[in-house]
Amino acid sequence: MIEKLQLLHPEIALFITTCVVMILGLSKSYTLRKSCAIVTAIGLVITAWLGAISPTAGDDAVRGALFPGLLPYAKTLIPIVGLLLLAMLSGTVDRGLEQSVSRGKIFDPIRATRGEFYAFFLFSLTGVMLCATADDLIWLFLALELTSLPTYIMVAMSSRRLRASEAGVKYFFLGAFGAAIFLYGFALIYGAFGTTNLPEIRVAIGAGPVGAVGMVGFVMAIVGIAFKIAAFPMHFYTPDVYQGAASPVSGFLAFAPKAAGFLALMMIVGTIGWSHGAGGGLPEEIRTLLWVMAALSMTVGNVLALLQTSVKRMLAYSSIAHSGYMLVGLVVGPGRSDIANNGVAAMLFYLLCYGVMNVGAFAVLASLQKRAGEDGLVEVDTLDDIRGVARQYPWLGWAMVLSIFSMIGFPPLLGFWGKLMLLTSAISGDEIALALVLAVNSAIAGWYYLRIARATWLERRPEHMDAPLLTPVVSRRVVALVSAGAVVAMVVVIAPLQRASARAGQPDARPSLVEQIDEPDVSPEIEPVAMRDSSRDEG
Amino acid sequence: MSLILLSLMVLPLIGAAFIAFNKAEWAKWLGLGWSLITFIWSVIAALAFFDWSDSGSMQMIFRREWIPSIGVDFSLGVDAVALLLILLTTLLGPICMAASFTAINERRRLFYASLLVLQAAMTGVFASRDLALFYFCFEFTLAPMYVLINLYGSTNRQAAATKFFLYTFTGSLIALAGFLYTGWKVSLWNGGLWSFDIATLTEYASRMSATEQTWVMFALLAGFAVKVPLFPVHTWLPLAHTEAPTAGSVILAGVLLKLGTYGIFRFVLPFTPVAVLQYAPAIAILSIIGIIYAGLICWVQRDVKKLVAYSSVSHLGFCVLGLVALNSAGMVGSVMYMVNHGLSTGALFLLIGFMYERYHTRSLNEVGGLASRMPIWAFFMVFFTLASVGLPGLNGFVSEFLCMLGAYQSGATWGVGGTAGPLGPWFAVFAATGVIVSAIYLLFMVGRIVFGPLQEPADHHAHEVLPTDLSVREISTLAPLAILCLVLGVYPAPLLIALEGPVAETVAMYDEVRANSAIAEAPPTVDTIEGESVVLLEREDLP
Amino acid sequence: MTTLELTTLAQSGAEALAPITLYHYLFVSAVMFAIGVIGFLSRRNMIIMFLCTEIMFQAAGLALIAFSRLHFNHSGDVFVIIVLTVAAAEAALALGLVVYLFRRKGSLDALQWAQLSG
Amino acid sequence: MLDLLQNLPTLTTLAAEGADAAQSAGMTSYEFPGVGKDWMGLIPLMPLISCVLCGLFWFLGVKSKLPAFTTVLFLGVSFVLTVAAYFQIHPEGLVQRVMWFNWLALDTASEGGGLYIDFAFYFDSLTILWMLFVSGLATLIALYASEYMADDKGPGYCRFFFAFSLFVFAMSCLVMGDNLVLLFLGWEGVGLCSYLLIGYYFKKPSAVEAAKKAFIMNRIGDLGLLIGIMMTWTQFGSLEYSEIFSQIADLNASGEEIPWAITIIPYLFMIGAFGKSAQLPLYTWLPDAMEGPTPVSALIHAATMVTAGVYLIARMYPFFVLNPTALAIVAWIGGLTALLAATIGMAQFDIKRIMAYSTVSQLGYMFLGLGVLTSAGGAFHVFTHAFFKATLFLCCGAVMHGFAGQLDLRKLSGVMKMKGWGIVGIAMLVGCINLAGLPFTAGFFSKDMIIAEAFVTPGFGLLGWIALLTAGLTAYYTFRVFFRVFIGPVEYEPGDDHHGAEESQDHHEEEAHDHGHFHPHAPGWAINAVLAILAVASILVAGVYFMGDHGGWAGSMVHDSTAYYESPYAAHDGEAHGSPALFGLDPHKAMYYISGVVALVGILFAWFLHLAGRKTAATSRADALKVKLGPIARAAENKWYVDEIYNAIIRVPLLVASHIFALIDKLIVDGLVDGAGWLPRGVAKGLRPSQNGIFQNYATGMAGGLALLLIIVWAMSMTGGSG
Repeated sequence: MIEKLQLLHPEIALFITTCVVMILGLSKSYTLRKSCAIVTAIGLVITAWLGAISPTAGDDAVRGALFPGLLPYAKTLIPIVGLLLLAMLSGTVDRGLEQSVSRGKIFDPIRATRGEFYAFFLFSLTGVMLCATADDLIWLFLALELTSLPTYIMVAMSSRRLRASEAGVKYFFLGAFGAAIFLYGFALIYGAFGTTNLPEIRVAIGAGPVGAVGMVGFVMAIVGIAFKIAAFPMHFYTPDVYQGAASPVSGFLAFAPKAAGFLALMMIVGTIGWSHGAGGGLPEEIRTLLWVMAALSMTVGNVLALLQTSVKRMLAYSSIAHSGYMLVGLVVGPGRSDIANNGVAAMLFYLLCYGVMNVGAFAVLASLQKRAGEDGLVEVDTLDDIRGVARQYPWLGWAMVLSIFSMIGFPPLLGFWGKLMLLTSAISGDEIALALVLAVNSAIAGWYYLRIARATWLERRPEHMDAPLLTPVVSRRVVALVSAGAVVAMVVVIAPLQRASARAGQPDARPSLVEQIDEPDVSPEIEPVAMRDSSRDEG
Repeated sequence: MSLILLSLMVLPLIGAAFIAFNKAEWAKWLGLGWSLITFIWSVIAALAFFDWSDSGSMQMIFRREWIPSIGVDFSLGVDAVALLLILLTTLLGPICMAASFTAINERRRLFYASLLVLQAAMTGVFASRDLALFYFCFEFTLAPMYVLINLYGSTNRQAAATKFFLYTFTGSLIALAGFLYTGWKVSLWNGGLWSFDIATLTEYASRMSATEQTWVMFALLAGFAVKVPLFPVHTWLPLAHTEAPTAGSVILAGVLLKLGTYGIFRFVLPFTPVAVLQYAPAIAILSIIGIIYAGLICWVQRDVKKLVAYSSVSHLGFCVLGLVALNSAGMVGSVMYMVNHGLSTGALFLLIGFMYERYHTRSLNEVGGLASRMPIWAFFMVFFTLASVGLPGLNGFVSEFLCMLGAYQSGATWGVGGTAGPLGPWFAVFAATGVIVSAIYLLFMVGRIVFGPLQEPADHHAHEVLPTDLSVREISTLAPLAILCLVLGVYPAPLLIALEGPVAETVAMYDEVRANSAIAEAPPTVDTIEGESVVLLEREDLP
Repeated sequence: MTTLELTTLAQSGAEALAPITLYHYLFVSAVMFAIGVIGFLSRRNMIIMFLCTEIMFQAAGLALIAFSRLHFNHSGDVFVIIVLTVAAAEAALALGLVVYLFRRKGSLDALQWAQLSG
Repeated sequence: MLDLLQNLPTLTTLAAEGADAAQSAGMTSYEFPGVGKDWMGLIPLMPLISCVLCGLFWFLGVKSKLPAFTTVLFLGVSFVLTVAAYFQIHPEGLVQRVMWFNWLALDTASEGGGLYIDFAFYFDSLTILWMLFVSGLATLIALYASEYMADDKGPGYCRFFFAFSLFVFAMSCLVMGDNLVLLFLGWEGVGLCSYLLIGYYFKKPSAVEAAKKAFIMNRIGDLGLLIGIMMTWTQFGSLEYSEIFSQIADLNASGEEIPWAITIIPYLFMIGAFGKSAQLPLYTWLPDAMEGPTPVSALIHAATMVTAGVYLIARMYPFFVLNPTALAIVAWIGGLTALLAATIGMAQFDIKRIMAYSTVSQLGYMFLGLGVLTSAGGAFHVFTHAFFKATLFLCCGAVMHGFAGQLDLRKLSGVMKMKGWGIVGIAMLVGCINLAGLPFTAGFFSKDMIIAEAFVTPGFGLLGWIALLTAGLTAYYTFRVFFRVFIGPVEYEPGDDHHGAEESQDHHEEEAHDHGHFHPHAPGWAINAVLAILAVASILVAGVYFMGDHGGWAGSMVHDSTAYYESPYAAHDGEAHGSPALFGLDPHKAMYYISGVVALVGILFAWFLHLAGRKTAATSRADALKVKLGPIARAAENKWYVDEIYNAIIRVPLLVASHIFALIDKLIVDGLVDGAGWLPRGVAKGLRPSQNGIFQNYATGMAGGLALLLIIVWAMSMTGGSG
């Protein structure tokens, strides 16, 4: 068992960092306080390194895991995108406090939130990473909650404006509601199969039918987790929360919980397995469920984004749509080993793409602020606010344009290749209709993305508007440029990235029933099997 | 490994970067210079490094692995068709640059850089031997064009740009789905290996069953027919043309529309022969409707740019008609048509742009009889109109005649001169009425705008300086086009022979398909079954 | 379609007792879940709403315990403990949030928070 | 005579009869052309060089008469070469081919053949016949134009001669082209030049309109020709005359049934010919074409281009004789056009228009001739007509030139009596007697051949009478012009513009100032010389009727070419092949007398109505007659309202259709696209309330969504899912 601990090295590293940061944030020394971000970054780098060397397919430690190759990919990807997010998030909180401290006010640890903010951030990332390691429903539940709980607070504390509070309220309550749903689903799954261990459940299911309780459980679990990825029908909160939270936090929300949700879904759906029916694939019900969720998420997200004037709301809706795209990969499943046919790999790869381009777009927004009456300086939000940014701040403008065009799926940018993989996998998985829905949705999305790109790049600032100002946090600008650069540059090294995602998306393909006998300590397993048999007889 | 094609793609990009980081005042000179260099280099390449006697095979090959996991290569190469269209692209480059010297006064760097980037992308489209690369370039052309229309167009430019972008983008996404489906099927027959190599795809794609081919064909047409544009998916074009700046219109008419016909030639025809054979008459009917319908619409347009835009719809109907005739005459004519339309319609847009620069109107109700004011302009206008009308001796005729002859012969097997094919005399007869229609609207246009009593916009006399005739710069943009129109009209024989090579392969392929379908009417060939069984085995064999 | 065989507690040892079957537990659990959902949807006080989510959590907990008993393993029990812990954390969070919100708006009416929309 | 009338043709019987006759007598052997002398290739090159030079002068801004003399020189050389070619070809009846270069090449090896279209020239006696008068007249008319257009010296002058030379080049290609595509090149080329030259005074809206009309109506015909060419290619796998003719000869020799496709081809060519040669129903462009400068009218719209249709049919005669129905249609269209145009011509007042209608009418004769199997007669009439009609036009032009654009015969009188107008008057008279067909003129003989042939060919008797009637009408309207304008009391009123051109502002004022004391300026040496030469030539042409033994020299020229067809009913002098005699005489002899009389009667009428007792220019006895005729006269004056009818039944519906299409395009085709574009937005508007900001509603949505998905899954498992 002890060798399984190495699976958690990255998380442990992150946890240590978290503790350090939490304490540092309370320090009286400004320098130490300020070092929170640096320490976090160092922690993330170490985590990424640890993640990169974590066990992969073939190692004993991951024997029997659903996706034995997933760890290195997920645990490198998450800290790295985390680094970008960190750079974007820095300077979000405590700015007023620090100003007053520098004016001579005595530092009061009670009022300082910096350390907590970074700690929450790291906790959340830890949760995301744990999702990748989880091979048990309990673990999965914990990991998901660990991802979510800190984000509730981050949203509420991200800004002093009322809208941040509102976002926090909505996020928290609806999040709890969603958590209850998937928790109930988990309970039913456990009830149906008598174990919380995912590989065991998978063995129990084999290629046979799931059973009614299990089916309801899976549906509730999937739908509940859909809250994390902001997919239909749990998408409602997304625009309000993204708009209300400060832009960096919105950017964070668009990645971390989504990554956690997708990893969790990967586990859940992977447990069911893509080997049902004549031609392989998910059981028809689950396939339909995911199909509907994917199609509706894309459509609802893209369609509602059309009407928006707030860039953040547009990006929020687009986040719903992107979840829909990624769900396509789950519907298809790993297919054959080939990268081009592997939907899960496509999903994981797209997650990376989305993380990068999404950070780019939000970082640009986070880098700009405007003067607004009583509120003083507030972040930019509407299209009008960012009109003509490219003329004033060419680099930021280009960063926005590149990120947005990448989100459109415009070749040769990163998003195109992500979408290409999703499409190839969907088509080779015989999900032609879904591929077409995806294609048409990409076109619809083009409409509002173009509005953003056009506003930043080609249009002039309206006469009556003041020019937007830069926020004093340099790192946000840097991260905008880095993301935009990555959107271009990663295309060059796309082959290894895709290979990595393919390895990660490759499920453990042991013939389940044979291995089942080898599996130790599964004595109570006979019963659920029998139970399922009898229920089948009854039905 | 030949770096020539790569250099033709990269040169404009370097130029664009150069422009972006230099003074705005220099932008136009840099743009012109750079595109001239590219043009000259492309001519040298075409003359010195292309073996015209072997025009049917891919030459100047360049290949690098890009994304080996899904079989995407950075693979370039041209045959005569592609090379010809690349030459057209590089030719129109400097012409567009020079034509914009006085028209563009704002954000010049972006303008000229966009033109160069666009040129690189278009070159890439024609030079790609890899489907993914092709698609990437194909899509990428949208961005610079979007910028050109959106920033430098006239009043309604934003709507036009958005419509242009989204319409063609939607179409090409569906085409992408079709491509990927083909790719997937081919991967099944290719030992499970994905490949986007066009040659490989061409080799295997026609093994798809008839139903599959039909769907794939429609998907591909969704992308290419919009681009052509074929009736009834043409409505973005008049809007985009009307709003685009002159250079944009020239490129749009000159090259971008050809991406559609080139796509049909390169992909639809070889990938889905069975479906094409079945649906060619339907496509031809759409082309013919387009020819006549758009032609008649031209007649009642009062915006001269819109008129020419609709005429493009009408003209490209011939081009598609020639393609689906599926014989040498039709296809060679069609390829010639691509080039010729680019020359003559491009020139017409230039001329209209020059007029617009002087009068700030394009309405036939407001200007007229400009021959009295600008005789040189009038000369060119009449000249290119005649080229457009298809006057023998000028370029338009050769291609139009061959397209119609191709359609006529196609299937007219009762005579010595007939060939096998899906069309027949009636198609040519109806298409030929387009010849009358084109005479009606183009002469109507010339009669209004060039001839007749001089009429200038009412407010124009307020200006002290009356509009002058074309400057040397403007003439030098038109003269090369005029000369080419004449040369291609009088002595197209070498080109026709060169185009025969690439076309012959497709023709031969169709002969084979016809022969096969004559033998057995069972579309799922043995290969299909074998291929799929192989896959199933592999699925089970997974570790 | 019935799905679970009636595996009663009586069968598992206590024959004399009234037959409280798994279904009873599950039924209670489901009813609790439903009450939680309905309460969440219908009540406007945010504290009550939070309690409703807690009821939903506990409904799941009840189901887990019942199943745990059914399957003769402790995974469900462990799960319940974990759930309780998380619920406690969530409650703490909720409390803090509710106080914070009350300070900002002076009300706990859920309808007060509807500025962001569209 | 009655038996002729009773012989009313029904096309079917004729076709049936003709078919046997035709096939038995059709061309059964054909010799491939030999290689011609290189210098013969210079014939078309000369006008091309001249064209390029004029274009160069244009760009250089030459403001002298240089372009005119360049043109005259080169065209003259071309003419001389043509004469030389005549002596090369004609005496031995050779057929030769001269190659320039390969124009279109398509090696369709996989399809069993190649499309090779050469820029090559085909010389046989028919080509030479045409080229002789084309290049000859072109040279003369260019000389004439050098003076006529002198007021436009500068860009306009260069442009004129540019188009003029280009025309001659195109006409050479049309006539001498070795294949149908080259013919088509020439065909469209002459159409273009016609367009450019009609629209020469481009500031005049009517000129622009006329030019456009000419081009478009021609295009309608061209469509037929084009389809005919494609049909020919499909049928024969070649477009070269030699190949086609040899295949037809083989076909005839083999005696096999003629493929249906071959019998279609004549109809298609016919449409082209009708368009180019202004026959019913496509004739209305030609009178309007008189908006162009007069030399243009003379050369293009009287002597040469409009005979291209005749040439086409003559060239393709082997096709036509295979399809008697087609020939009958040609004959009837020709005859009816002749009559219709003559009736309109009688009622016009613009002398140039009268000449234009007479051209249409005479062209009708030529078609009639071809239709009644006398290609020789048709060709001969083309030849004679070219000379006398050019003369007539040039005289009209001289008048127009001298009287500031005045063409109304009511405003001019006694021109011949004015100083310096003698040669014009005499030339006019020569032209008129030719046109009227007074005995022993060229026009008399050529027209005679046709009418006689119409009478003797079974089924065409009625056409013969129509032709005869038309001959009378022709004599009347011809001499109406002569009597009103050239003789009678001296009176004139200048026209209100100069050559019909709108000159620059100051020029206008000058002219207006001049109006008070206008002096007509008599033609100068060039015009006079040209008119004199032409008048003499017109008379001398009559002589060629007596040369050779196949219906005159022209007949012998035709005889040596593929256009020749031995009509089974042909009425050669003295030896009627069993055809009905006219009044007991050989038909030709009879016709000499009849048509001579008819012509004289016509002239007499003209004299009575328009000269005798006329005191002023404006009035004559005809006025009274006109009143009596009432609506008929008015309708004739208004060209039988044909233009209006065409406008109403073709142009207007097409225009309406275009507007409707434009509307459909905007509303429906584009509307659907926009609708598709707005659909997502509509959906969004419907969905938007779900995002109303109240998070309990969101929770409801989530719960509802969950329920929905559960229901879906449940429904699926009920309907046979795996769970």
